[in-house]
Amino acid sequence: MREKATTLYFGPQHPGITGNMMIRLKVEGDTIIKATTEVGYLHRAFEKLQEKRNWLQSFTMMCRFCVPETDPMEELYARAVEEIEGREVPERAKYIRVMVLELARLASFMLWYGGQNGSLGLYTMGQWSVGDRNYILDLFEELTGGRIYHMYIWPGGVRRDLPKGFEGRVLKTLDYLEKRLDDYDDLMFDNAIFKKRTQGVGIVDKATAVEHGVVGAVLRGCGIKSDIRIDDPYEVYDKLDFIVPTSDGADIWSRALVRRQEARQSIRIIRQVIDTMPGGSVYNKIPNPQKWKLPKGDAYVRAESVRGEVGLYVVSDGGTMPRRVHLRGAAYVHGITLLEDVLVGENIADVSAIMNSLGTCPPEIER
Amino acid sequence: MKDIKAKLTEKIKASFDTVSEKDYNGNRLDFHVDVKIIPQILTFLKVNLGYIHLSHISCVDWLEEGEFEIIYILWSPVEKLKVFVRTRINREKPVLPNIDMIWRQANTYEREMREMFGIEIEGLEGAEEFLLEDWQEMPPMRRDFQTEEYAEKTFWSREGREDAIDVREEIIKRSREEIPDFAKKYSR
Amino acid sequence: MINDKNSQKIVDIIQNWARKHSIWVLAYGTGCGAIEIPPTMTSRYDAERLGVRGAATPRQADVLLVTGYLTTKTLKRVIRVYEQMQDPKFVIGFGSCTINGGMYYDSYNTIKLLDKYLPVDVYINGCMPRPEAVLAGFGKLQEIIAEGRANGAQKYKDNLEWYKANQKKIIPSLLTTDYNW
Amino acid sequence: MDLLTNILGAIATIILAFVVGMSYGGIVRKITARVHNRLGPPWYQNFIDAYKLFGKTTAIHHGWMQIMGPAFLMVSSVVTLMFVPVLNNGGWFTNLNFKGDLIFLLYLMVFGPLGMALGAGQTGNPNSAIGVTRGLSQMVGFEIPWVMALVALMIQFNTTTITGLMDVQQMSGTWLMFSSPFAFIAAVLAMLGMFRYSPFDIVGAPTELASGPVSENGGKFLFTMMSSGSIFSFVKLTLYVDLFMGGADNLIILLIKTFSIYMIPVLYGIVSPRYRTEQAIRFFWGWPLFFGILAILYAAIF
Repeated sequence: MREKATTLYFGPQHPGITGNMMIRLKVEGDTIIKATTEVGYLHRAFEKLQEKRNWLQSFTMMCRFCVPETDPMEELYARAVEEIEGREVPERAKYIRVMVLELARLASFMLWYGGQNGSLGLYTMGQWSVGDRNYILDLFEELTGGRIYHMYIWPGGVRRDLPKGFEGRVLKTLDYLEKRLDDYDDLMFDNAIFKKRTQGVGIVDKATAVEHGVVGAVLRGCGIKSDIRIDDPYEVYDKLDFIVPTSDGADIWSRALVRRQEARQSIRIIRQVIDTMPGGSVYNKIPNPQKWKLPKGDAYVRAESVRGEVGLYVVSDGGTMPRRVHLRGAAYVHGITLLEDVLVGENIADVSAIMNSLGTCPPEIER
Repeated sequence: MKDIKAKLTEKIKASFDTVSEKDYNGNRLDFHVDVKIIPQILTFLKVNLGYIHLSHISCVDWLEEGEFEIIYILWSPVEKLKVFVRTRINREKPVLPNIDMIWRQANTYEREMREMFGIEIEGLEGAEEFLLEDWQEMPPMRRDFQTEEYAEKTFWSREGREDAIDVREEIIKRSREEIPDFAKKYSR
Repeated sequence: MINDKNSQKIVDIIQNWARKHSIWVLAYGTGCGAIEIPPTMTSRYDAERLGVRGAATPRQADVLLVTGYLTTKTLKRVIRVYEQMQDPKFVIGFGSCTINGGMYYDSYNTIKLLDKYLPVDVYINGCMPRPEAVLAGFGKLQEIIAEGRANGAQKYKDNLEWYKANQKKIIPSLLTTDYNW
Repeated sequence: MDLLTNILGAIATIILAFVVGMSYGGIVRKITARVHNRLGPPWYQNFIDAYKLFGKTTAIHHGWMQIMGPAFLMVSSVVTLMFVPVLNNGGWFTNLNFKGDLIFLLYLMVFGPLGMALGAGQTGNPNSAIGVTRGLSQMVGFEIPWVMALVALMIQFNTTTITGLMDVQQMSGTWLMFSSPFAFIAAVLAMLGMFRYSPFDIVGAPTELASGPVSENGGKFLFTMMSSGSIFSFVKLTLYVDLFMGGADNLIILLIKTFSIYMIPVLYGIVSPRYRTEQAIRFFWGWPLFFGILAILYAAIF
């Protein structure tokens, strides 16, 4: 006799869901036969609000698009505005931007370490890595005044120069984190059960990846070498030396391996940036924000976040307010159509792990 | 980069008549096309020219001109070029062809566009509601939807908001005040 | 013979003490404030030493932590969740956007005043509140629980019609079940 | 009065099991916290939690079977406790154990989870139903090596009573974990599953099933489950100490022995992710089963 399919509501109130969204699962026994996502629980209408704010006011909304990693959004907005206006950015500001971006990436990786392992029941890792993440947030706090929302990279440069001795403290934190990353390896990648749980689960192969427009670590996890920092370099990434790791497994395990490498590459980039940072000013002054008008035009800029490519499309109609600001997060692709397709045929036990591995971030989807 | 762009323009122009292009600095090239050939030109770009990555679909409401502008942004990992395919449709009766058979993820963009701008997409599958629930007003991302009015009408706001307008004057007033002795060493 | 009133008082004091030291927070990240909850629970801030710990389902939880803005879509679920929780239950509003809408004051999809829809016991200010602020908020909640002033759930029952009317104003499809649990 | 002593002794046993089980739970939370680099709750946190849960209202339930579920659990834990000798030479904690034999105990130990399964099924929450099926399949996994270990002991020493096995250890002076090592290994591996710490916490996995069978149970239901769980863990620990570690002459030794054996699943759990259901069963039908068979062969030959 054919088993009757049950409908299982995964979320929005569920400890295993990343953020606030819902997946309606049709299950037969433990196997999922159909998954339907339902989003919109976090729709704050940012893009509408930004049309009603002036250029500097709408900048403050950018960092709130996706909380785990806020700086790429700020940087995108700053870069889009600079591209429309043709504003120059001092060289030193670009280096500082890269440093902040990579620190944010590292902080986001720490959160991912916790989430990925927490979804598989290894809570110790989350406690360690989220605890260690505080050291990076301390640096942010010293630099920008905020732990999560920095509002530091703004049009024309960065808001202020590095405090005295900041580079030394960054290097010290990096040394500590590098040691800790080895500890994480012992707990996570040397763990037979972790390997058993992740290998062969949540497969996104090359054909699916191209069909769905997959980006970021998920794409690199299936063997395609793609990174916006190399392909479409921004800021000073073309002057830095780092490698783009890839892996062939196309499952959660190989994505984890890719991310493990990337965290180390971030540390390497920050060290290089500190070594080669030029002097000079960090900020080209913008006019009075109340009267600041941008010329008519539009710009589409992209950056590589932890979850993958993030794009921002900004349109100016020549006024003091943006005509349209439209963000395209990596989760916009990964979190809906790809997730729905990947979940079919998987075990219910792996839903949370797959979501974490694909980098589903609902605030980025819904904006 | 220059000859890549020239070659691409040539190929596009050879296959489609009503296309005008605009060149930008850097790796960006815009094509203005008619809405009818959108699926054909996107398929052509994807299959024949290697623009396999659909990076973005955006919609801009030009209320004054009575038109919606739809922008498809494609990326070729080989030629490292961003191609914008832009089209304009009538704002009164907006209809757009469906392209989610070319790229699966376009489905999400289109569902959002249908909900946020009220654009009808031909043959689009997926639930009617995407981000909103029980929405009864006009599609909210249209320019003529007044979000502040709607918010005031629907939600209460905390008392005390009204005097927020006077903050600037208050700051100016206070800046003229005498600084207390204990605070002098902290002020510049 | 012990006076009934007095013995009730003593029981109340002990119970409030236990409630104060055992706060189970529902794992529901309703908004972006959820990003500061993991640091609060982990090594540096360690809320578990105060008896604060996560609960997986509404039936087991004591505290509903509304972490940030509530969209109308989420509000419907939050109300369902709140009504499923068992007495005594408390609500903490987390972040500026629950207090007065914060930066979303003119958004068409987020509510501005949480206390019109749910009885809030403690508000934590800030965008985003630091983990210290979150701990201070829990401290304040413990204080008012110990004093027996955390009576939000009672308020909700007493003014149910008012709350329901407010909720229905923005959620047309709210299920009109009776509040009986 | 023989009867009075018996009744008082039974009550004392239950209180002892409750207090020890709950404190162990608190200490485990503390130890876990220290591995996590943090301070952790006080060791008596579980008592506060239990008292608070007891004080919560239960305004709704999903039929009487849901009430019976936790009751079944509690009854099974207490009855099992009655049949396990706490100390070597009786005294206050003699209870019914002179009659108790191992085979009866084996049945008793699955009685509670089955009752719980009925209760969880009544709540109508799909998470509960899935959790219950997972729990029962996992039980099928670890019961086999566990039963094999016990059967090996019975064959080896020609007795089916716990007191008999304890007497054997007292006479010879060697613990059974040395005189029948394979049975001990099989039993310890089965114990990993029995305690439901990671990697075998698949029943109530929060990120998968939102706490599984207990999802719809709060307040007094949860209190009953929590206390019966504490009593049951004490029962299991005492049983292990009785069977393999020569029992205990007084309470202090009992505490030391039970605590040290409790640390095996706890510490293993802290550093392990969770298995999937079929992986867990495959684990139990691998090495533990092998050691169980080895134990029976060893017992049959020697």
